[in-house]
Amino acid sequence: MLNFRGHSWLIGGAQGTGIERGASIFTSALALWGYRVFGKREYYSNIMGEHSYYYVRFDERPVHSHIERYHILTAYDAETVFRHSLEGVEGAALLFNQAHKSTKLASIHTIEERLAEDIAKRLGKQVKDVLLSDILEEAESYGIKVYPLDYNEILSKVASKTKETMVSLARTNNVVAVSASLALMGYELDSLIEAISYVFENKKRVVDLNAAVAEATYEHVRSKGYDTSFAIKLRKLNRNGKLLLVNGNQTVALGKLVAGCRFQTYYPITPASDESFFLEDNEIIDLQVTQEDFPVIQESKILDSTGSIVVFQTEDEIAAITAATGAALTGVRASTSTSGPGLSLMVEGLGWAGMNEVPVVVVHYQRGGPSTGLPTRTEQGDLRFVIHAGHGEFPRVVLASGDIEEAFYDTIRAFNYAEKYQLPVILLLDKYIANSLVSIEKLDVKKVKIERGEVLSEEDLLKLKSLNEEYKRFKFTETGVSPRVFAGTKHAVYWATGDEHDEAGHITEDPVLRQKMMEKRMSKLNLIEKEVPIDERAKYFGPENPDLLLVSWGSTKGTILDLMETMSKEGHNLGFLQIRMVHPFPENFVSSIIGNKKWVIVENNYSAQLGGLIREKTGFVPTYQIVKYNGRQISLDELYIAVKRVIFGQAPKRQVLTNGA
Amino acid sequence: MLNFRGHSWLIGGAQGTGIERGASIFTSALALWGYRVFGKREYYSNIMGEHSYYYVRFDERPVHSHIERYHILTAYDAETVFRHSLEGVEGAALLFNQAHKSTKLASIHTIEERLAEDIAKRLGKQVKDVLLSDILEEAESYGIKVYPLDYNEILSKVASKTKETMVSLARTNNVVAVSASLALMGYELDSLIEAISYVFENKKRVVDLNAAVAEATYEHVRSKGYDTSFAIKLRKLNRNGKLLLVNGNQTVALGKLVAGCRFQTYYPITPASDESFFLEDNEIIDLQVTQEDFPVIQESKILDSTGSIVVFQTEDEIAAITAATGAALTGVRASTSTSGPGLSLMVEGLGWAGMNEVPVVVVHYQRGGPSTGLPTRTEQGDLRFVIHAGHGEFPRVVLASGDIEEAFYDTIRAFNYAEKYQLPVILLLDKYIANSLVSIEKLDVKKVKIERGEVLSEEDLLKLKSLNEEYKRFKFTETGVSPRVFAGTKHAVYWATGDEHDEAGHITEDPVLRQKMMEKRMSKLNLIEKEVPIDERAKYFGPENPDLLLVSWGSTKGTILDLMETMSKEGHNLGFLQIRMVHPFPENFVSSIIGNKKWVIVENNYSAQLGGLIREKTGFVPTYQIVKYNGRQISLDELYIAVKRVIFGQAPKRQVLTNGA
Amino acid sequence: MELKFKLTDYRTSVHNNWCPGCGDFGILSSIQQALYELQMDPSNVLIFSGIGCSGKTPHYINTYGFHTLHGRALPYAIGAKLARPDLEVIAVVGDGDGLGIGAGHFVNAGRRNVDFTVVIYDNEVYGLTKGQAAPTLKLGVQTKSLPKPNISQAVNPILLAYASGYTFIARGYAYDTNHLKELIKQAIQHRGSAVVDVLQPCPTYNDIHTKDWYAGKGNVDPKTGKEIPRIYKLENEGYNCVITNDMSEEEISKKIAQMIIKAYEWGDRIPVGVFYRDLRFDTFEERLEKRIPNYKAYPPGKQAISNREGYPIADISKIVQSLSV
Amino acid sequence: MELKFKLTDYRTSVHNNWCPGCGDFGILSSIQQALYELQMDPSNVLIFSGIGCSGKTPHYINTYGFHTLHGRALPYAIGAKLARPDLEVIAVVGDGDGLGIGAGHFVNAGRRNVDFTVVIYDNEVYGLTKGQAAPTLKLGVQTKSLPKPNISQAVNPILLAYASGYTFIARGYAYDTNHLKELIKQAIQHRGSAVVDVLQPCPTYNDIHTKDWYAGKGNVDPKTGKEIPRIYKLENEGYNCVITNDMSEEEISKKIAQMIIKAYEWGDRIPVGVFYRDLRFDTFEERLEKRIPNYKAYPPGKQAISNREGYPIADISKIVQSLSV
Ligand SMILES: Cc1ncc(C[n+]2csc(CCOP(=O)(O)OP(=O)(O)O)c2C)c(N)n1
Ligand SMILES: Cc1ncc(C[n+]2csc(CCOP(=O)(O)OP(=O)(O)O)c2C)c(N)n1
Ligand code: SF4
Ligand code: SF4
Ligand SMILES: [Mg+2]
Ligand SMILES: [Mg+2]
Repeated sequence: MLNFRGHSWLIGGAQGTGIERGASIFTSALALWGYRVFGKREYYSNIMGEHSYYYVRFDERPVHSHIERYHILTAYDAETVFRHSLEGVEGAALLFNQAHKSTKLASIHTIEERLAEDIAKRLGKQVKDVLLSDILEEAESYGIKVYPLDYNEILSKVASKTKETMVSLARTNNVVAVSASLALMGYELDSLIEAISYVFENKKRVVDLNAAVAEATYEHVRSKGYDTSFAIKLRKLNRNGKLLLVNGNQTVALGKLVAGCRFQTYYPITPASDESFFLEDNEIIDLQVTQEDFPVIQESKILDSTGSIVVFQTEDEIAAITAATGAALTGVRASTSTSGPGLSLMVEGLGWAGMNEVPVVVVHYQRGGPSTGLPTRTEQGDLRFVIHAGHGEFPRVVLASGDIEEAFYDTIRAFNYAEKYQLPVILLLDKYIANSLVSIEKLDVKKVKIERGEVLSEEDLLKLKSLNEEYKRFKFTETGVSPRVFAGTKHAVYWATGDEHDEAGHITEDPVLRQKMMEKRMSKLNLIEKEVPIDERAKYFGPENPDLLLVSWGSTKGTILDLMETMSKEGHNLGFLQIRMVHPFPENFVSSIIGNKKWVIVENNYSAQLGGLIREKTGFVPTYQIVKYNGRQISLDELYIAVKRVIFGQAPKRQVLTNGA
Repeated sequence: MLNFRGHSWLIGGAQGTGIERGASIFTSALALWGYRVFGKREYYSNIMGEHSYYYVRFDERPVHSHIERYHILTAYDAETVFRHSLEGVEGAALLFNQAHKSTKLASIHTIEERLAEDIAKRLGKQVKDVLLSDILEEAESYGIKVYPLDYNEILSKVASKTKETMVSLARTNNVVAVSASLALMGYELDSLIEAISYVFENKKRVVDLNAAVAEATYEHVRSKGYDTSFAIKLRKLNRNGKLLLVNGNQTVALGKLVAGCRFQTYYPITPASDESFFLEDNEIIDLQVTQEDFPVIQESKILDSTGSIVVFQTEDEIAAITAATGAALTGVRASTSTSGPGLSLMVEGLGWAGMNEVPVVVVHYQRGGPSTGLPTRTEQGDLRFVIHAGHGEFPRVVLASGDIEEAFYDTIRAFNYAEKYQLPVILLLDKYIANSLVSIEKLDVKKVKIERGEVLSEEDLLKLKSLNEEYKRFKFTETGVSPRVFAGTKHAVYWATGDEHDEAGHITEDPVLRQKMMEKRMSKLNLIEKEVPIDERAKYFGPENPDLLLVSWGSTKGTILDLMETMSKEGHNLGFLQIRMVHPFPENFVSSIIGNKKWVIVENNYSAQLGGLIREKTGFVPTYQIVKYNGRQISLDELYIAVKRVIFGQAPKRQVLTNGA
Repeated sequence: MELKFKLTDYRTSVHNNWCPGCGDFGILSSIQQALYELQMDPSNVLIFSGIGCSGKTPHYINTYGFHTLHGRALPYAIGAKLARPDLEVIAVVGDGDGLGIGAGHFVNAGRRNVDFTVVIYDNEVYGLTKGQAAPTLKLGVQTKSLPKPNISQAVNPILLAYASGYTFIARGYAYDTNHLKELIKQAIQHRGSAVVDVLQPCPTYNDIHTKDWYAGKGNVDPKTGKEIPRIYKLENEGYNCVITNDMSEEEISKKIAQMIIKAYEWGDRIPVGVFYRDLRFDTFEERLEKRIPNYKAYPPGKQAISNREGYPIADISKIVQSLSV
Repeated sequence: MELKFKLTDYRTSVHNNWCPGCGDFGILSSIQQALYELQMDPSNVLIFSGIGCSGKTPHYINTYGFHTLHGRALPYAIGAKLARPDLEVIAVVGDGDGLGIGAGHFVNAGRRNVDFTVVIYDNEVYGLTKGQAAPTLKLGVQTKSLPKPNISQAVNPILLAYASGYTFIARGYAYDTNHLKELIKQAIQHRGSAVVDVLQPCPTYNDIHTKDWYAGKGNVDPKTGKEIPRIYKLENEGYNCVITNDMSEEEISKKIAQMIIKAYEWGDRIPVGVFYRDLRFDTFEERLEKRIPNYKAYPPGKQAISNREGYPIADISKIVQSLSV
């Protein structure tokens, strides 16, 4: 099979027919037995009918990336078989609905012409002549084992047992597919039913129905003897405690709750808005406080109360960032989340926040661009854009999390940076992080403390007043940071304006003040370089003298780490430099790591944007580029091949990866 | 006096009291005598009352920049005297209204506190104690000659002659100021009256009144004997033909008319909108055509007709760029012009044009940022922003004109690039170019031909149809450029979408097509590098082996060229590398010029953005930086000092220039 | 009579991926039918859309089709129309698209009276992003896709169009394609800016205002015991609201008051048809023509700009002269 | 009674650079006077503005003042209000700012009924950019700053506010500060979104609707030969348009029809006063409170987020639990 740890499971079907639910049952079942999973979701910008699929890689130890070649493909529609059959490794299992055997390729309108032609070509046929059985044959010739299932028979049995109609049972095709694949691998039915209960939140009627389907499927698989014929078998692992199954939208939302974000604006957009929906679902927040924590607080209500987050759907993204900024002015930790076109609309608002030193956090999920682009596909195309977005020059922090777990901690840090340095912070993620699913052991809510920076209280202001001093929001200070006052605090007022301003916040065009204010604002970038620990800005993984250094940012991290493990078993020692704070750029550290190493830049975009940034900041030019821009994430298997080519001196300077369906 | 050719004249007064008109009379008068002029305008973001001033540098030979130290300052209000008196060179003349002698500094509310304090400090006094006479004394101690004028007496005479009231005559203070300064330099009254007629478009009543004011002023100056006491004297020069007096807003507008731009959208914003107003004033366009030019054209009306440009005021900048793009789809050359925040709002629209390969031209006048910033002041702060504006990656061209004249030709080229390469083009200018005034000999309307790129006509489409071929808007071709069809052309239809699309323009999420389309679009950047002559992309001025190489872009060009001339007389041979197309970047040429030279980057921004870009693209790091970001353009005199420090090894690596009032 | 264009000439072969039963199908075919009955040359028609399920429409119609940005269909369309006033320009917008993010353009377009047509796909939800509340969803309503009842009031498209200055305002129903087609034809033929708000059931996310509901579900006639369809036609009840130049202020006021009452009507009786037609205003293009006499005869999109040798033909010498001293 | 705050407590020492005679001065002092009479603690008041001459207002008022972006004052203001519902939030906008570039926010804010006040500086021109036509300038009018007569129709702020859902709609006149102050006070005290459209002469660019014109210039009473002021007060003519929950549909319709006639009135007689007050709707904050019971008592802007040692106090364990297998 493949050189990587673990196995790859793949399910596919039409949008709206339960692919995600199916994957959810599968991952839950595996987690229940203690397996670590990584799931990757692919779907069209469409509500119903287009092809959607889901990879799950699983292993006994943690996995951080997906593999495209499958070990088990379970398909309840014909399209999935046409699209994915030939991606299997030798010895893989392909489970399908035998009723589709004679389905014609040409009858499936959701398959792109280009793809249909390529499939036909691969089979040496014309599109009009291709049947599903043809592709099965081809798959078998690759050493893939084909398992026909009689969906009709399975569901008929359920129908007779439950009095459900066949039409309504069609909704459980996904459960048949999942159950069959689990049965094949020797997973226990009882555990599966437990997983089903979990996924359907113990709603008895639904759970019972789906359990019945699972049971019937198990019977069917057993009756055919499939369950004894497949090499890969699951076993119950010993594990302390449960596994948390989360995607990036969720870890960011959880990070916001923990960080104390209490105001979130959004305008619906894929793949950002699920974060906001999750927050809205959890708008009432449990608190853990003691009397000692708040000895003097007036709102002692806090002690027996809950907190809350207001999640506000705006009319557009301009309103989203400006409303979040308006809220932030009052001192609340405020944020907005968006993607692609949304950020393009936020540019002017970002500048106002920068000019007025307002801490506002923008979580930006990159997707395939430009323009509407590929709304549901992934890319890392916005690095330069977010660093330079906005006319004129103002400080900002741009963080790029490497994975779903890191996104949780980075979210909390984002608010800390925003408030300590009083500037907009952009947390740069992507669709891969947003929509992938990973099993993690725990989120450590005490790992990152809350740091709110300098804020003057009512009491501080009273003191000032008694000294006859006026509060100045933009006071010139040593550090460039001026103590904040939350708008609405007693004993003060202040002003803010997008125009250049004096210390009080009033408009000025005075060239001397202007220059000082520019320097005050921009100097905060130096302060960040001085104060933020380097491992929050960049991180090196690997031996001191690697055979080859990979440099990247964002969501490629998991894939690269998984690759390093595999390659080291083969005797190749890779190093990996992950840039976490892309702006301000950690140039000294990066220079010291790159030194005179041979290095490869790895990015999910066309122009190798980080490569350019590194050259701008350090002068180093990547020895090799590995890039991809077809809207699909670099997979572990294709990166393995590309890096091997580099190591063996067979790679061109630029390799463009092309995998993905 | 100073080392530079020519002299510097300065007029100041409150906004709304005729500063611009005054400067216009002055420059016209000088041009009438054959002098070459360069005028620079400074004003507040205010309608009435704040301080406004205008430098005019003039000489017998062309001048391309302003000098801050004045030879003649003519002030009809007290504020101007307080603000500018001490900027004079030795031997300079200061003309003022003697009634202001005992005006108190503290009484002038439009002077910023910071400035008032600095003035007082310079005079060794408290703000409350400073009188105008104090500053005059100080000026005299610098060797500046002070000329009191009795405005009241002058205007009283005019009043009695013309029956105008003194109140209404207050509007002619500017003419007194201008006339006095001209009288001082021995300029003839008759010529002045001719200039006045020109400026007031021969409107008899106004001309007569202003002529009377000029005459009375001349008498007054003569009566005081001032006209014999000042060293600088003007003379009538021999010149063939007239001089064209234009600002950058006008040359761009003229460029658009010549380029064939027939649709302009705008949303009012300083300093861009004057360009649109000028276009609207000239919305009906004379044509020069012959029967031979259009032998077959159906609209033969053209032969005896006029053309026109629709200038469309939109509700915002989002509508401005999208309406221009909508128009461009129909084949018309379409454009919009904006500044600062306007461009920030256009980002999403820019991406759609990039994705759909629509030729649309955006003229962007940079002003002091970030945010609302300094709406009426200059800066070069948006270089990186315009190169990277928009999520995702798409090709664009960014041009930066070096001066008012160059902007004319670049405007025409911008449309050619846009149509040949089917992409958005951004012409990057700034407030200095928009609002400065220069005398030029002529605009050569035949210098740049019109190149519309590949367009299919009705006939072409008929032919296609007869071959049973479908027209495909985004057809894959060798060059990456697909022949266009203007929407509305008979015998075709096509589609466009911001989503990734196939050749016909329909949505696709196919990874293979996606990759090909990305490559098709991005490859146009290579085509541009291949096809566009290098001198349209970067230009080197100076000897092969200069003592020092200055590298810059945009509006610093004139200043640097003027500096080279001055310095070469002093025996220092400077070289100047001007980057004209900042994207795609002319890296080979730039590398070849920089080579191993000692070089200075000169920019009107904080981060030396071009410096970073050069390092990113070529690896070269500037030996020195000269930057400025107080909202005022780098002046010839301060650049002279800064560059001398570099030459004499006395400069720090980064010099921040601070001049300007 | 032989017709030059067949109905199929307005269709494309693009795979349509709207949900089964979506009201969008009815709107699509009404537009195609209208173009067909008006025998419009597909090459003379430009259809602009924004982003949303509705935004996909142009891909299914065989005319020039532009699927633009979320909320921006109107300015794109207006730009094209002003460059080529001789072409037929239609903008189709979602309710979130046109009245939420696009509301600023919607209001400001109304003031201009450019001769084009706007069709609103009014399904009360954001379809393509999975069912959030659109600006037309009423306060407190909770469709199946919403976790909580809608927290905002609804905007009334008829009223907003009226306040914005549109000179033709109608409402249609997606499943009555015959009637809707007629409205779209009238809108296209109207000189000036026309809006057709289309009640569009979204079976996937809007389980409140469904096809059945519009058809009368739960609206039982106490006498007959039968369900009465909620939708009725204004024209069948003698309603007419055409405003002309020769009408008195008073007459106009009365008509408008009546129109507003109709605009509010909802629930058991929902009017469709033409709510408002104002014939007092010139189009934007006509106003442009007053400035540029040959604007329509020789519009921007048709002008020649260079001669045989490729040189510009604009003659700026008079302007240059006026700037020369 | 001793008042805690003096009128001067609402003034700043910032140099005011509006043109002499600008109507903005009247609006400024009406706002200050209103705050004074309501004895609002300056630290409890947040004033947001957009960009334009009007945008400079906050700098002249001694409260928290935010001079935001062109067209965006409303979302900034709403964000702040929702974070701190206990504060008084006012947004002042130019007519270009609020109804041109900001129209989308204006319309969508109306739907929410957030408890805040919007004041429109209605001078019919873009002041700060030198006199272009604002959306409130009427068709064909040519102010001295325009090269040609205005090519677009005007939007009627009263009508647009009504169509958008504002629950308090008034019009004031900049030079009648006493009356305007009262309107602003009522707007502030209204529970829900309130709009006050203020007729604001711009002596620099608008030479049509000048102070003199409003005062009656050219509007000669044929009987007396005297000029009759154009502006009159609605309340003086018994007009009242308060809508309450207990009114019948019919009653409401009548009231609204009447309101719309008043909204159109212009020329020789121009009404100012309260056009519309709708008491039927909860505020957005009240609706939020239904979801988050302690929202008003413990709003976002007042919540503690960390404990003594700086650790987060949010307890996500239940959520984590629900996601764990
Ligand atoms: C600027 C921007 N923001 C958000 C989106 C995401 N988005 C796509 S469709 C849509 C809403 C569509 O709703 P509606 O306009 O009602 O159209 P429908 O799908 O209901 O036809 C949104 C918010 C986008 N494409 N662009
Ligand atoms: C995004 C953006 N576009 C354009 C401008 C330029 N601008 C400044 S003020 C203004 C118009 C102001 O008019 P109005 O809103 O009517 O306010 P007024 O000055 O009349 O009070 C414009 C267009 C800007 N600041 N920001
Ligand atoms: S989601 Fe609704 S509007 Fe969109 S295609 Fe499906 S049914 Fe139609
Ligand atoms: S331009 Fe008009 S609105 Fe602006 S300050 Fe002057 S008078 Fe007032
Ligand atoms: Mg919708
Ligand atoms: Mg205005």
